[in-house]
Amino acid sequence: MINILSAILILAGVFFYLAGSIGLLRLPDLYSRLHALTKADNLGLGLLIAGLALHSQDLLIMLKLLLIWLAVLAASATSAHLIARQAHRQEKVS
Amino acid sequence: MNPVSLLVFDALLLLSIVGLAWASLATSDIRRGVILFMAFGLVLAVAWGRLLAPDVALAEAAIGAGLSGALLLAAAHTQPRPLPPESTNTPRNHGAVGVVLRWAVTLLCTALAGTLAWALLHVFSSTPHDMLPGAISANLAASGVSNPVTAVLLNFRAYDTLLEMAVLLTAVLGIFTLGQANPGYQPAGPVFDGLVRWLVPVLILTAGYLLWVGAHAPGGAFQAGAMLAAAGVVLRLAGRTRIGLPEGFMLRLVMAAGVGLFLLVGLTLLILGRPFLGYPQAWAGTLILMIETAAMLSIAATLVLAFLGGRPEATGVKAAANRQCEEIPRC
Amino acid sequence: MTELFLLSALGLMLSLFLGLLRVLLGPGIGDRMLATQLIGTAGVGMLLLLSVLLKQPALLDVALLLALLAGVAAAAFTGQQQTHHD
Amino acid sequence: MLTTQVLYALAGCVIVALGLRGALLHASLLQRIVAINVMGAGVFLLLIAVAYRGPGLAPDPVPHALVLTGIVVAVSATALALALARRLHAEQGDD
Repeated sequence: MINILSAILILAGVFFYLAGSIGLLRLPDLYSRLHALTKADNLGLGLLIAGLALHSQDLLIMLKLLLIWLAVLAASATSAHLIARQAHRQEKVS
Repeated sequence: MNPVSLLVFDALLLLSIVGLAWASLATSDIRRGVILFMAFGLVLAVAWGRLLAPDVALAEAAIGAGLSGALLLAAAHTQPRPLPPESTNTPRNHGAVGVVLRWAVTLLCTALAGTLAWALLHVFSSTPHDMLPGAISANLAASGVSNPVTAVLLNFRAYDTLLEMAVLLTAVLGIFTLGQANPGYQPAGPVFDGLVRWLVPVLILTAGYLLWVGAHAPGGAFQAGAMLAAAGVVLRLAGRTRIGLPEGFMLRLVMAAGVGLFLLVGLTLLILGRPFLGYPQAWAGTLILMIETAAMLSIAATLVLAFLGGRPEATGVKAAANRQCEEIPRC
Repeated sequence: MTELFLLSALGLMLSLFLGLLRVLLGPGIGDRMLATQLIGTAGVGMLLLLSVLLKQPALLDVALLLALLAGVAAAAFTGQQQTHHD
Repeated sequence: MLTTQVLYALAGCVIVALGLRGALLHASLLQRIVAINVMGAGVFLLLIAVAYRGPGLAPDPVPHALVLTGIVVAVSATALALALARRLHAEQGDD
């Protein structure tokens, strides 16, 4: 039962990864790509981590996985902001 | 485990690695090249994990994908805009001679790759001898640590690591002689400041964790030092004037701590009638931890100074330059 | 379960390749940096899957470092050096 | 012979050659520094591939230690090279 749930979570995670990267490739400009990437990417990794945590059934590993997810969430939100601001600034210059 | 699909994974991973290596060198825009090089480091970290080399993967994740990238990006920023390829002032890019040279170099490099590959295949097809790994696992219990890579680095081949610390010290002294540090960065905006506020403590904690865990699992002084350095680099990028580096005599002490303690331990053991760096078994674990702590601090200081790119200015001058800064708390 | 992990790792590899295309195509430097972030996150996911597949718990630490250093790289990318240095 | 080992080692050879070619042919100093780093990564890949001894077997720790040392030395050498390049640029800019 737990295995099935964890499998579903992992597959859903991979799906969001793929959706995010297709968005990154297909969307027309930086800002919409940013949107596609940050949303789908974090959700993808989040679901993957949830599935792996369920699979591991080890509290220490779960905590580490949670820490990794939080780190990626915070870092990617900040870097998305920084990259967008940089692009905006450069547009104003040129 | 299904070996076929793992092989597909390997093939795709290597395709992306070779593709990124090629792409990072094929462009004439240096910033693009550096970003591709950073992506190359990221994928390489996965490859080290795949080849069961987690110690190397940790170092690559911290240095190859992080610090080297930051170092090169900072250098690329200060670089003037790239000149179009035809206007570069090296004559060998021009004319028939240039084309011939280009092809000759390409041919020679291909020949080198072929020779290397031939030699490797020769090695692989001969029966592997397990003498060295066998000797290591037989003596691991006596080394004072249970992570074989740490045992090699700090016990069995401690000479190498001692000399490496000397190389790092030499490199940083070389950087010092070349002039003053790069100009500092503009103070961070509120979002980046938020990142700094949690990232720096987490990086320092991770450094402590890696140093401690290195005795019995992947990790150790190098990775820990790189994490500490990353904390310093983040503070520098956020425009802080105090980035955790000590000043004056203390800075020199920290820079030399790795080599110094290593030599001190080695010479003390010599005086006590043991071989140079031949730790007594009962003390090995403690001595290794002490040396690793000193090495971590030296490595961190070296890497932060490497990012500064020169002698750090004295804070007296700095304080005058940043007078207006003092009115803002936590600036 | 092993098959599933392998399949997922291959899925992430596909995602990495799509990111790679964006890194190569650009056009802006920001687009490339963004795609590098995606490659990093895909790398984190692959390391997590590999840690289970190859029974290497230490790869979780590698994934953590990769995640933490992603922030440093983005900061280095956007950091503005002070110009008045004379 | 392990297919995995051979694959990774061959990729290492290709990367060494690519890096060397870049280091010899690029006009910009900064790009030569990147090229030398790429070449170094190729050597690391070779060494780690040699150390690999199959799934489930512990790899040889000596090349791992060598590569670990190599990564740290490479970054400090890169920093020194960048400082040299910056100084060179400053001196030439004065003309």
